[in-house]
Formats: sequence, structure tokens, C-alpha cells
Amino acid sequence: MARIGVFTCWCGENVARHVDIEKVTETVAQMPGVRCSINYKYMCSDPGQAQIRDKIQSERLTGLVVASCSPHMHLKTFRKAAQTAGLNPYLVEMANIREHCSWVHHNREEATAKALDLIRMSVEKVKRDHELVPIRVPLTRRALVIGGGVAGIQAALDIADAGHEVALVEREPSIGGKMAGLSETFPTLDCSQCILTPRMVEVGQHPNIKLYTYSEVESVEGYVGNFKITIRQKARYVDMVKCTGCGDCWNSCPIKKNLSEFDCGMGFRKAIYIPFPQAVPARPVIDRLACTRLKRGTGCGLCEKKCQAKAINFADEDKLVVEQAGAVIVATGYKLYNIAKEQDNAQLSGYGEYGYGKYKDVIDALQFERLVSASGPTGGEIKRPSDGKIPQSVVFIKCVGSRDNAKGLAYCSKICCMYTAKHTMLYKHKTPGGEAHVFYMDIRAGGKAYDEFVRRAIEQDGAKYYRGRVSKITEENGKLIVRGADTLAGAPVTIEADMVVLAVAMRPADGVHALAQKLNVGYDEFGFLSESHPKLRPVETNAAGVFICGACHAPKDIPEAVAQASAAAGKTLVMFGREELTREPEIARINEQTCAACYTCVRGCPYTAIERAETLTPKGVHVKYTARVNEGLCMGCGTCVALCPSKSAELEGFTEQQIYSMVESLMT
Amino acid sequence: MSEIITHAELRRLMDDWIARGGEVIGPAAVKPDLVQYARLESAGLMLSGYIHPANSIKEFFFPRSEILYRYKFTGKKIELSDVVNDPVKPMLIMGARPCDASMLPILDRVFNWDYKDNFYDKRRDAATVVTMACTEHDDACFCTSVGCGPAAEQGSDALLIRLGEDAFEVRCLTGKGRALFQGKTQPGERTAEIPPGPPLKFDADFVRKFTRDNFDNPIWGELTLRCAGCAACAYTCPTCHCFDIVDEGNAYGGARVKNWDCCQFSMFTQHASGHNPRSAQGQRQRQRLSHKFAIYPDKFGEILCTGCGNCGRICPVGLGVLTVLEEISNATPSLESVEPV
Amino acid sequence: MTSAASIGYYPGCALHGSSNDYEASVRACLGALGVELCELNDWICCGATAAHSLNHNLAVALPARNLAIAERDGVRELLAPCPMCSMELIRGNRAMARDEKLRRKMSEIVELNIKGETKVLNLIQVFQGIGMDAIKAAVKYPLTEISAACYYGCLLTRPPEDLRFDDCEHPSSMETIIEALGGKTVEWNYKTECCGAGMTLANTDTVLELSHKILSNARAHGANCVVAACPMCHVNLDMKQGDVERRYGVRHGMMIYYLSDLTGLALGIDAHTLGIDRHFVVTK
Amino acid sequence: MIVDQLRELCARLLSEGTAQVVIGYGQAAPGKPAYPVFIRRAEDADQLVWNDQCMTNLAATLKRREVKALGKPAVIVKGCDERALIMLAKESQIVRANIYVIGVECNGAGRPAMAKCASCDVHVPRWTDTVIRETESQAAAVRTTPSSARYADLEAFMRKTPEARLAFWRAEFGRCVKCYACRQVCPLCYCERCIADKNRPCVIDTSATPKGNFAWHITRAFHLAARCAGCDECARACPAHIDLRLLNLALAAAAEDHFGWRAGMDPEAEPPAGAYSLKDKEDFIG
Amino acid sequence: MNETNRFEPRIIAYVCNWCTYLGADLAGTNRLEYPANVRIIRFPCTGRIDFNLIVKAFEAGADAVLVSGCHPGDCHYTAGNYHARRRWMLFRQLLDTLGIDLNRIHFTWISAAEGRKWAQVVTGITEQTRQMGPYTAYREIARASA
Repeated sequence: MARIGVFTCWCGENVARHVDIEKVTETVAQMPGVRCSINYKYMCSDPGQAQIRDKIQSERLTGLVVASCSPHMHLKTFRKAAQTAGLNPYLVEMANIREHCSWVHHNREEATAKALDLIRMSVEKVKRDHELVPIRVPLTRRALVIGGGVAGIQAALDIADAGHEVALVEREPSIGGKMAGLSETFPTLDCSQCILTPRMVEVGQHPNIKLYTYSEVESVEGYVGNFKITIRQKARYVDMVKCTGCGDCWNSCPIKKNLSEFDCGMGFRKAIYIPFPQAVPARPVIDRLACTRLKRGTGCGLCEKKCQAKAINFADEDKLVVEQAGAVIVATGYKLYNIAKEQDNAQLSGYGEYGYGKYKDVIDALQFERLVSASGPTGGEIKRPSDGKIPQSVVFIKCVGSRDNAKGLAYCSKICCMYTAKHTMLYKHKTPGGEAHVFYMDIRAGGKAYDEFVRRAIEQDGAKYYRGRVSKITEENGKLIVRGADTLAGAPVTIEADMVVLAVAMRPADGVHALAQKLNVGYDEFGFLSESHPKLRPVETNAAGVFICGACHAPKDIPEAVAQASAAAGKTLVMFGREELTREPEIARINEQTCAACYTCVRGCPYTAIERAETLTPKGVHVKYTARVNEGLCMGCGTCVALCPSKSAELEGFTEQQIYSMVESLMT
Repeated sequence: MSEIITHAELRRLMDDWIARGGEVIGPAAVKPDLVQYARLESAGLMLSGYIHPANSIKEFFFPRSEILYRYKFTGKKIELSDVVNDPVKPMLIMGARPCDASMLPILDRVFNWDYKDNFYDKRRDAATVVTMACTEHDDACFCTSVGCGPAAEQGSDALLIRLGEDAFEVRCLTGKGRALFQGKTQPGERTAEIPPGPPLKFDADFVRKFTRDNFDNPIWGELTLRCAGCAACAYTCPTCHCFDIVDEGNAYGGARVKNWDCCQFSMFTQHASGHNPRSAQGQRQRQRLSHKFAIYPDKFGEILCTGCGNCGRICPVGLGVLTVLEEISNATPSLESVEPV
Repeated sequence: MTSAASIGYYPGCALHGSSNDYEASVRACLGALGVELCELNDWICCGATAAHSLNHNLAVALPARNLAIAERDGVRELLAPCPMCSMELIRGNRAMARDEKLRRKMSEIVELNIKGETKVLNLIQVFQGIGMDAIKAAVKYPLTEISAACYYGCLLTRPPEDLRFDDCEHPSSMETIIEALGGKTVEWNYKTECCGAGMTLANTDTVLELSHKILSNARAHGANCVVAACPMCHVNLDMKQGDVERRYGVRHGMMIYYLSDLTGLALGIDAHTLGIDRHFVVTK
Repeated sequence: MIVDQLRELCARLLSEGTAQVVIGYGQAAPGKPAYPVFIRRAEDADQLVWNDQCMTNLAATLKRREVKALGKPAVIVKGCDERALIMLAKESQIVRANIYVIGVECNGAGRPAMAKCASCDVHVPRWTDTVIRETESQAAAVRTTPSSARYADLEAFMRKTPEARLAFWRAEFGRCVKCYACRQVCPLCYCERCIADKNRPCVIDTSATPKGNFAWHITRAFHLAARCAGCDECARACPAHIDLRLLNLALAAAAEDHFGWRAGMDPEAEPPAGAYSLKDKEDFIG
Repeated sequence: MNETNRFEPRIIAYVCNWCTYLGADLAGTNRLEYPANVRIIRFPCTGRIDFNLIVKAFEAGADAVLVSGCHPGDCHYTAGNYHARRRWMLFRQLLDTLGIDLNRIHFTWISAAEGRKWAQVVTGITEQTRQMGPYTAYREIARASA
């Protein structure tokens, strides 16, 4: 039999002014199951709480209703008080007779009647509360970082520096990501490689970091604190241990004309190569599609002959490695919108009108970065691809793909305004007398010293900005005819350019969707990964223990990516700082006996916290299929309960019995 | 020599009953394609267009849902309020099929052999049942096989037999019947012909023996494999009388309610432990037939079936009592010796 | 498509009116290639530019009725040689495919069931269906003298998400056909530029300017004729060419052919049958 | 004749061991209603019939444990029945590979044909292992009905006032005795413990009173929202002739309007139940 | 004081914990007075509120029901409100077919910042329901027990 204590609070005058406390106390005392009903001026004060504790013990209460303010205000307070007195804290309910009653209803009779209803409902609810204990989840203090660009590097180093082991997985043969290929960075114009390569080296040498380059995540099992990740190490054909990175192999390789990925197709590499001189690890890889020996199975083998360390292994195969981790950080970065035509999405129709892929001198921003980079294919001289001439007039077009609903991408890629200004500067600095024309929709230069930077490009370096779009680029007599509009002047503009640089939209890197599905992380309509809350949980995801940073989340520049990476590392370290993970026990559970295994809940759960499972006898014999809640993942929203037709799903703290008894208590 | 009543007089009689505050129940077209026994708003007897209504008169004596008592918590006290003595209106059942009225003596025994069920009895006392002899039968009818017939008198207070278009011969069988027709009939020369009922379709004694001897026979499961497990047969059956008692209410009060229940539901015998002694539909079908042809007869000496055929007509998969028994007869060679006469 | 195939044919207003020369050549050359055109029964206006700015229901209902008739009559493929017509029909189909409710509503309005099973084709798609090999095989007089600037205009490749027969901005399918006919083509810059057709009456100056640019660019790239597959383009470049020349004081003298004209000539059909003698610009 | 092909196929499937049981239609005598039969021996294949009395949706038998115990089934489906089968697969109740599906072309079942047949657009099942077609001449008689006719009965009903609609349902549900025939014959009502049988709390009053009956019929209909494959077995089974079809139609129309979804039409399509779209309409939310 | 004989509707509000409940808290903090006819039942999320609860509210004698949660995109659990929205899209159609008065059922999005909206919504619903009178149609259904 229930023994409920009801404690009605005056809240000084706040409740008492409009609610007849004495009447409430007396009426409540008559409610079925109520053992004691008392009131006090300030229930949340020490003497108030002392009364609660005393009554819990003297009346051997089995449940507690505090009729006072909002549970958002003091539920924790009273739960703690109950716990101190030996009552399970989840046997406490509050009736909100202040915010929802006395403060908003000034008719004493009506307010008193409503207060009684609110308490009556809470009494019915608390009678059906269960004793709950926080869920404990064991924790592996090891992190997995996916993506070795600047964000991944930052996150890995932060966690490793805090003394925890990190596995860093990078798809390419070297870490460094897009930033390693950039020329100079805005707004300071410092050399990108000068700031990044020391960090890359640090990663390579860090005792706490295990580096998997040329590797991809194959599958993910487990949940927060206990992930098991299988990593595919692609065949490199070079023994990483034996190899010294001397370069004899690539110097001897006869297969030269392979477009360099690192140079965005603007330069060439060998069939055995390191992507760029400062690569980490500084170990080559053989391009199996280019290598004569690997293609034919016989012949050539020059690299093998030249290698004194005997590191070449043509028989190498992909390897699967399993890593344990408590947290996963996704930092898979971005790619550029392929304006010739995106293959993965029929909506993205490309920008045929700009002739990318047709006219050699129409290039994208990353290609331009390689052209101006001192380590690039032209050694930093700006020569146009078609004939190697120095362009005297360059047109830069912004928002190519971005902010263009007609082409399928509605969002702003955020960094193009800044890097285009940088591009005009770098071009003007290197090409005396050259003309830089910029077509823009808006200039978005919010950031420390950003707008000043753009003004400098326009005012000091003389870049010409036109507010308007370019409609078409055609080629006449070796010139690119750029036809656009200057909407401020209200006139069409035609520029005869030697080269055109397109600031194309940022898109999430290839393969991120498959990865997101393995990790149960959501993504938006453009494929960017979804954070758990846009304001308050910006690096968390709905998959507990999975964090995101960098451009896989949304377009962002280097400082932002780095800041977010450190935030993700910080969140990971907060988790690792605990003894064990405890989670709120007000979560869903499934009655496996009645579950019909339709798995509607599995499809509907926002946290993929419900799994397809099997009920087995103690001896392991199959009884039936069922759905099962993963306690490590459930956040307690209760969506499954509403979706479950047989009501085999139940949410602790908001059970069907509780809700129905509350509604029915209003029938009297 | 017989007593005759005209259709017009019969209507007047029903009208008077309603006018005096009683209720009249009879077959009615409640939907264009559905005839059921229903409360009649105004008098008028439906004489053709159906073989048997899609329900039985059972529910007017033993309702689908009936409150046994109400309860209320006041302060820390519980208050009960009885409803058993609430009055019921005088009820005239007019034009029931003899196979329906025949269920009354059967249920009388169930509700009175030990504990007297006042809820049933007060309705029974308030009722006068006038049956109408059948002039037609269909494939589903098998009254003659269970000791009933087109003009069976069990449970009737008076029996009407059609005499031409608008007159009936009245045979008053009880005091209630005589009281009802007192002064309403004229003597007549003609005596009505009672048409023949359906032919004999199985031997009830054989069925009784078979069910007793074949508790574990897989034939039950085999014959009833297509049973969907609903209660359509039981709830339209005049004689099925299982019920369940539930409390409907909240912490402040409510009512204890008696509802129809059915042995064909898997939950019917489900134990709280999870164990179910009748876990398969075949076992539940066996139970139903055993109850009708062995268990009830063992206790009360009569078959718990009036042969109305509703189960066969209404079953969504055509699995009435008759179908199963015919199959048993077919499947069992020994039955040849007791083939219908 | 096999030879002697039959496809549905939606002429629209232009091919039955001002551009009956186009219809003549389409019929003649497709006939010679073994494709029989079955004109759609009781066809009505496609809605063109006017309907969608007046009434959304009307804009869908007009093409919907034509499509429904086609479906009712078992027409699986429907040729609409006018790109405006084909675009309107395609847009109607798409609107109904995306909105089941609209589809049912249209079925009710036009009192015919519409499933959206009829595929609408333009002239190029029909040629693609016949196949370049079949066309090459049928050529009697290869177009050796022809150096054509293929002009697609603004509509022929649109809407790109529905018309995937060619690249919207850099099309090349017409070139492939001309080359199959033995002709040469030039690479030029105004393939998909607007000719100003919508402004023909309202803003003649713009039309003349646009047409002038198109003609000039074609000539500059060495073309001796322009090939179009749109009645509106043809009107602007052919009929208005004299005005252009007077306005800009130049002599273009550029023959404007329909794609079907050149095909017909290569197949050995005479210019009169093809309606070429009804063009305005005439050269030897 | 279809029936000959069916019998031959049945015998072959059983003798080759492709299926352990063939679920089809049997008939006590010609002209009598056809009911499910469960053929387990090739020599019994002659029990199968095929005619316009084959109304029952045999997909509904698959949920029953007695039937599951018979082994791998081959089941005969009409186009409409197949929709339920597809939904069962979508809801993990069957594994397609573990069932042999025999499709039979149907141009109307029942005499007169059932209401659903008038707007049928799935005369020929497609998700089958074998499909048996009518002869050419019969197939030519295939009806094609405008899809707008699908909801004609509903639209007519909705022209009544809300008060008249409520009065209608009070009368309809007033006849409900809670025999649960509607539930038992429904291929998609496969819960092991129906919410109607749940107490603590009692979501649906056990009593067959207006309160309990409204709660039951609202729940039954809504649990089938965007799932009901429109076989109308519930309405056909109801001994009180409650017009359950109308409720199913209402939800089917809503699912089609909002999501362009028709349950069980496309085995590849993702069901809207348990899912959501950012573009879902919310003109009713203030 | 009440005017005598004025009908006081009973309104049950099912609200989510993170937006509308806090919105109602804010109405309190700002002392925005509104009619005392509404009884709030708190859920973690609108995704938890299933259709049976609306039926149950009417069975319990409610004259109107309000379901309120986070605006699209604001759900504490990211998607619960989207699930709810889809549920009500279909459920309203069923109720409409049954002839149940849709003016008795209200859906709103009210954020934690919209205390004023909460007060306005409750005032509006109370007034509207008062105009319509008691929901006798369903009360009759619910009352007509065995």
C-alpha cells in the first residue's frame, strides 16, 4: 500500500497569496494513498527539507510529492533530500502550483481547485513511480579520430597530450588534409605548411597516437564508452617498418604522368610516391592502378630493385585491424562541388555555363591554391594551365554552387569570401599589372581582422569587385569571355580574361554518409553531419560518445575547425575524466514477452538506441525476435512508446500507468 | 380447434406493450443487409428475408457488458453501491426463432444451479418470449440434430405458427404466454402445418463419445487449422455464456463489470506466469465443442447447442460447429454405423 | 525504335500555323526514316508562356489533358517538335508525378485517368532513338558542303533535371546528328543563348541585338548555316535576319535550317517537300 | 485453367520440398464459399480451388503460430493480398526468401465483387515466385478504373456533417460485441498481445460499451494507419457489418495525400510509419 | 469571482518538458494571467504522446485537448516533434471521419521563450471552448457504460 507524503509550499507569499494552502493541505490528506500532508513556508529551505527527511523516516513514506514550484527549479533539490533520508530519489514528484498556478491565476477559488488537481495528478503519478538507479556504463579511455586534416590533428593531439591513447585514421597516404595543400592563409597570409607541418610531425611522433594512414573505417560496433571499430588498412605495397623514406624508389619509378591528387590534378606524380615532401608518415605508397608491375603481375619492379631496405612488397594485401575506443571524433572534412557535374546527386546539375572541364583555364579555388603555392607544380608562379602563360587578367567568381537553390545547394560555403580576397592579393602581389576581377553576391567577412583583410584586397591591392553573377563563360581567340552583371552599376559586364577561378561550394567529403550510418550519426539534406543541439551541444551528436568537428559539420575556416576540434577533444576528456559513465535511468525499455518485433521503434528512435534482438532461453535456444533498448544510447524521449502498437515499449518516469492514472484522476 | 391472431392484432399487442412502458425485441433490418434481434421502436414484425438473425436473444438476458456494482473511495473509506436491484423494464421478445428461445432453459441452469444470478434472473422474470415457428431453413441449420426443431417449445411462453399471409396460430405454453394473448385471439378451425426442419446432420451421441475419447487427438488441430481465433461464433451463439469480470475505474472509484468472454481467445486461459494450458487454437476449438457436447451434457444432461447455425453463417472462415462435426463424421469411419436416419 | 515504328505526334500551334514548314520537314524526314507520326486526337494548346502566369491549375490541366489523351490512346512516346510544347508537357508530367493529389485532381478535371506513362520527346531524342547508324545508312547525299552552327536555343535542353539526353549548357547531340549526315559542325559560343523569341513584339531591339550576336558568332566560327530545332528560334533568325542586317549594317546571309531540313536533304528529299522554299533567307 | 496450374504447382512444390505447406483455397462444394486450406501432401493438391469465391486474404494466416509450425509455406495471393505480404516483410514479420509466393491474376473476387475490386489496380501480383495469369480473353476484360474512384465512398461519406458522421459511428459501433474478428482476420494485426488485451493500464475498456468500442475502433484503425493494405477482411468478417472499410479508407487517403504512400504497393519504398519528413505538413499546428 | 452559470471548460494539455512546459513556466515568471481551466501533463517530448491519450482525455471528460511541444528544429531529442507532427497529420483525418470535432483538439509549438504565446493559446482555447459549450457528444459516449 502506498504511503505518500505531500508537502505543500507557501513559497512565502508566492503560492499562498492565491492558493488556499490550508484547504489544500486538508483535502490532500484525504486523497487515497496519502499518508501525510503538511505545508511550510519554504519547502526548499533547510528546515523545509529537514521536515521532508523527518517524515520520510517517521512515516516510512514510499513516495513524495512536493507541491511548490517548477520541477525545472527544484526537482533535483528534493530528489537529493529524499536520497539523504533513504528514499529512492526517483520516487519524488513535483506539483507545479507556482509557475503554473498561483502566479498565473489570481482567482483564489480557481487557483485552489487547480492546485488540488495538480497535486492529485502528482500523487497518482508518484504511486506508480519505480525505484530507479542510474545506469552505469563501463568506459574505455581511448579515442578514435577519423580524418587527419587540421581538425583531426588538433583533436588527436589534445587528447594525446592529456595522456590518453588515440587512434587516428586517415584515408589518404598522408595526414595533413586540405590545409597541407593551401598556399597562404587568411587573414595573416602566413604559410599554411609552415604552421601545419610541425603539428603533423608531432602526430607522427606522439607516443600516445597510433596513426593509420591509407586506412578507412570498415565497421563500428558497440556504443558510448565501448566502441569496437574495424579499420581497413589498404594495401600500400611498402613495408612501413622497413622503409626509411629515402626516395630511391620514387626517383627510379618510370611511370611519371599520373595526375597528382595533392596538386589537384595540376601536376604529376610517379606510380610509387609520397603525396608531398612533408608527408607524415614519409613513406611512399604504390598506386596499384598506375604501377606496371601491379597491373601486369610481372615486369618492371625497378623500385624493388633500388630499395636497399627491401621494403617493397608487391604481394601486400588490405588488412583489417580492430581498435577499441570509448569515444569517436569525426573530422572527415570537405570536398569541393564538382561543377562539371556531381555524380552522387541528380539535383546537383553542375555549372556547364562556366565551362569547367571544357576550358583548361577555368579552375577551382583549390587548384589555384596549388598554382600560387611555393610547393606547387609551378613553384609558386602563377601560370595558366593551357599554355603556361602568366595571366594578365583573372576573374574570380564567388558562390559557385553555394547559395544557389537552382543548383541544389542553398547554404553559404562561408570561407570563399575570405579566400577569394586572399587569392586576388596573392595574384596581384605576384603579377604586377595583372587585373583581378571578382564577381560576388555579398561579402561576408565576419571574423577577427577579416573585413579589414577584404578591404585591403580592394583598396590597397586594387582587386575589382562586381556585385553580380556571371551568366556564361565562352572562349574566343584564346581569351575567356566572361559575361556577367554589375548590379550596382546596373549594367552588363563582359571581361576578357586569361584565367577564371571559381570559388565553388564546399561539400562534405565523399563516403561520409556511409560512415555516418555506421556511427548512427544524422546528417542534413546536404550531407553535413548533424550536431546534437545547434547551440548547446554543437560538437556532440545524437550518437552518444560520437563527436564531430571541422568541415564535416558545416563549411568552416581553419580557426573555427581547430576550435571545434579542441572542443570535441574537451568533450571527450570530460568523459574520460569520469570513473565510469552514469546515465539517467529514465529511459525506455521493451517488454520482450509482448513485443511483436515489427521494429517500428527501431526505425523511429532518434538515437538508434533500439536494436533488433533475439530472446533466448538460458541455454541459448531461440525463443523469439524482439526489440531491445541499448541503455548506453537511450536518451529517454519516449518516441518508441508512442510508436509501439502493442505498448510493449515503456518509458520509466512516464509510464503508461502513470499517465493514464493522471488523466483519470481528473475524472472525479 | 386452434387459437388464431391476426397480424394487425399482434401489432396492437406489441404497441400496447411499448405504451405501457415495456420494451419489445424482435428481428429487424438494422442495416440494408443485416437482420439482428433489436429493440423495436414501433411494432412491426419482420417475417421474411432472413433465416436467422445475425445475433441471438442471449444479450437481452445476459448483456455483453453489465455492471455488477460501483465503488467509490471517499477519504480513506470505500463505498459500494449495488445495482442488482435496479428495476428492468418488462420485456417482450416477439418472433424469436425456437432455436433461440431454446437457450433459455440452458442458461437458466447455468445461472442458477448453484449461485442464483440475480442479474440474469430479474431479466428472465421480466421477459415474455414469443417464438415463431420456422418455415425455412438453410444449409447452416441443424436444430434437428441437437434435439431442437422448427417448432421447438423449450424456453417459449407462446409459439406462433404462420397461417397464410396475415394470421398466426397461437400456442400458449406458459402462464406468461396465456396472459399475453388473453382476449387477443379468436378460435379457428384451421391448424397450422409445421414444416419439416433440416435433415439430421450428425449424431450428437457419437460426438459426445468422440470428444470424451479423443482429448489428445491431433484431429482437433487439423480440422480447425483455419480458425482465426475470434469470438464471432461464441458471441452470436445463443448458448455460449462465458464471461470475465474486470474493474473499470480509477483511484477514486469505478465499477466492477461483467463482460462476455470467449474460449477461442488465446488470452482466455493465459496464466499470469506466462503458461497457457490451451496454447493452440485446436485445443481451444476442442474445448468449445467438448463443452457443448460433453461437459455441459455431463453436468446438466442436455446439449449446449440449439442448432441455430449462427456459428457457421458468421464465421469468417466458415468453421461452425456443424462444419467441424461433419468433418469428424467424415474422418471417422466408425461413424458409418450411426449415419443419419 | 525499329523501322516502320509509329509514335505519337503533338504539333502544337506553331507547327500547324506559322511554322508549317517545320512540320513539313519533320513529317517528310521521319517518314523517310520509317517513323510514322500519329497526330494526337483532339489535342489542345500546351499552355505555353501564358497559362502558368495566369492559373496554376490551368497550366497543369492543359498539358495533362494532352497527356491523358495520349495515355488513353496507348501512345507510349509523344513527339513534340516545338521545345516550348515539349517543356510544358514534361513539366505537367513532373508536377503530377510529384504530387499524387494533383494527379488525381487533374484526372478529375480532364475526366481521364492519368498515370504519367507517356514519355514526351523532342526531335533530337527521336533521332537518337532511331540511332546514328540507321541515319548514316539512310543518307543518300552526304552534307559535304555544310558547316553548321548547331543552335539549341534556350529551351531545347531544358528542364535539365528531366531532359538528360544531352548536357544542358554544352550540348553536342545535334552535332552528332549533322556529322552522321556527313556534314561538318563548328564549335561556337551561342549554342544555348537566348534568341529573344519571347520579346519579338514587345522589345524588337533586344531581339535584333541577340539575333545579331548569334549570327555573328556563328559566322566568326566558320559556319555557313545555322541549324535549329525550334520554331521560335527559326522565326527570329530567319525572318528577322533582314532586319538585323539593316539595323547593324552587315550582311549575314546565313541560311537557317531546321534539323529536319538538313536530314531530309541528306536523305534525298526535295527542298519543296521539306518546306525550305518557304524560308526567308535564301542562298544558293 | 488457373486451378489446374495451381494444383500442378502445389503438387510440385510439395513433392520437391520447395514448401512444406501450400496455403490456398478450398471449397466444400462448388458455389459454396472458399476458405483457407493448408495442403501438406502432394496428393491433396486437388483440394485447391480457384474461382470468384476466393476472397479470403491468405496472407493473414501467416501470423498464426499453428500455421508457422507447419514449416515453409507457399501462399497463394491475389494482387491485393500481396500488398499485405509486402507490408509484413517491411515490418520484419516474414522473410521473403522463406516464403514461396504464388500470385494469381484476379479481376474481382466475391459475388457481387467486393467494394475494393471496383478500384483495383493490382490485378496481377508482382512480388511473386510464380504468377499465374488469366487466359488472354479473360485478361482483356480487366477493368481499369480511375484511381480517383478509390476514395469515392469516403468522399461521399465526408460530405455528411460531422454530427451525422458521429451519429453514424455511434450506431455502427453500438453493434460491436468485441468479438475481435476484425483483428483476428487482419494480416497486419499480428501483435502477440494486442493493446486491447492490455491492462495496467487499461488503454481500451474491455467492455463492449460505446466508450470501449470507440476506443477500440479508433485504435484499430489508427494502428493500421499507412499500414493497412486495403484487403477489407475486417469489414467482411464483422458479424455486425460495421463499416470498417470507411475508416481504413480515411487513413489510406490521408497517407496517400500526405506522403504519396500506398501500403504494400512498392516493396522497395520505405513506410511512413515510424518515420518523418522535415517537409511534413503542419498547417494545423498553431 | 466566477459569474454564476458560466461554463468552465476542462482542458487537458499534453506538453513536452523542454519547450512548452518551460514556456508555461515563463508565463508564470512573468505573471501573465490566464484562465485556470487547463491541466498540464508533462512528457519528456511530444514524440511520447500517443493518440490513445487524446481519446483518454475525452473519456475523462475533457472539453478540449491541447498538445504542444518544441518548434520544428528545436526538439530536445531532435526528432520527437517530427514524429508527433506526422502522427497528428493522420490522426486528425481519422477523427474527422469519425465526426469528432476537430475544434476540440489543438496542436501548437510553443518554445521555452514563448510564455506570452502560452498564455494567449490557453486563453484562446478556453474562450473558444467556452463558446462551444461542453463536449457532450463524447461525454455521452464515455458515460454510456454498461
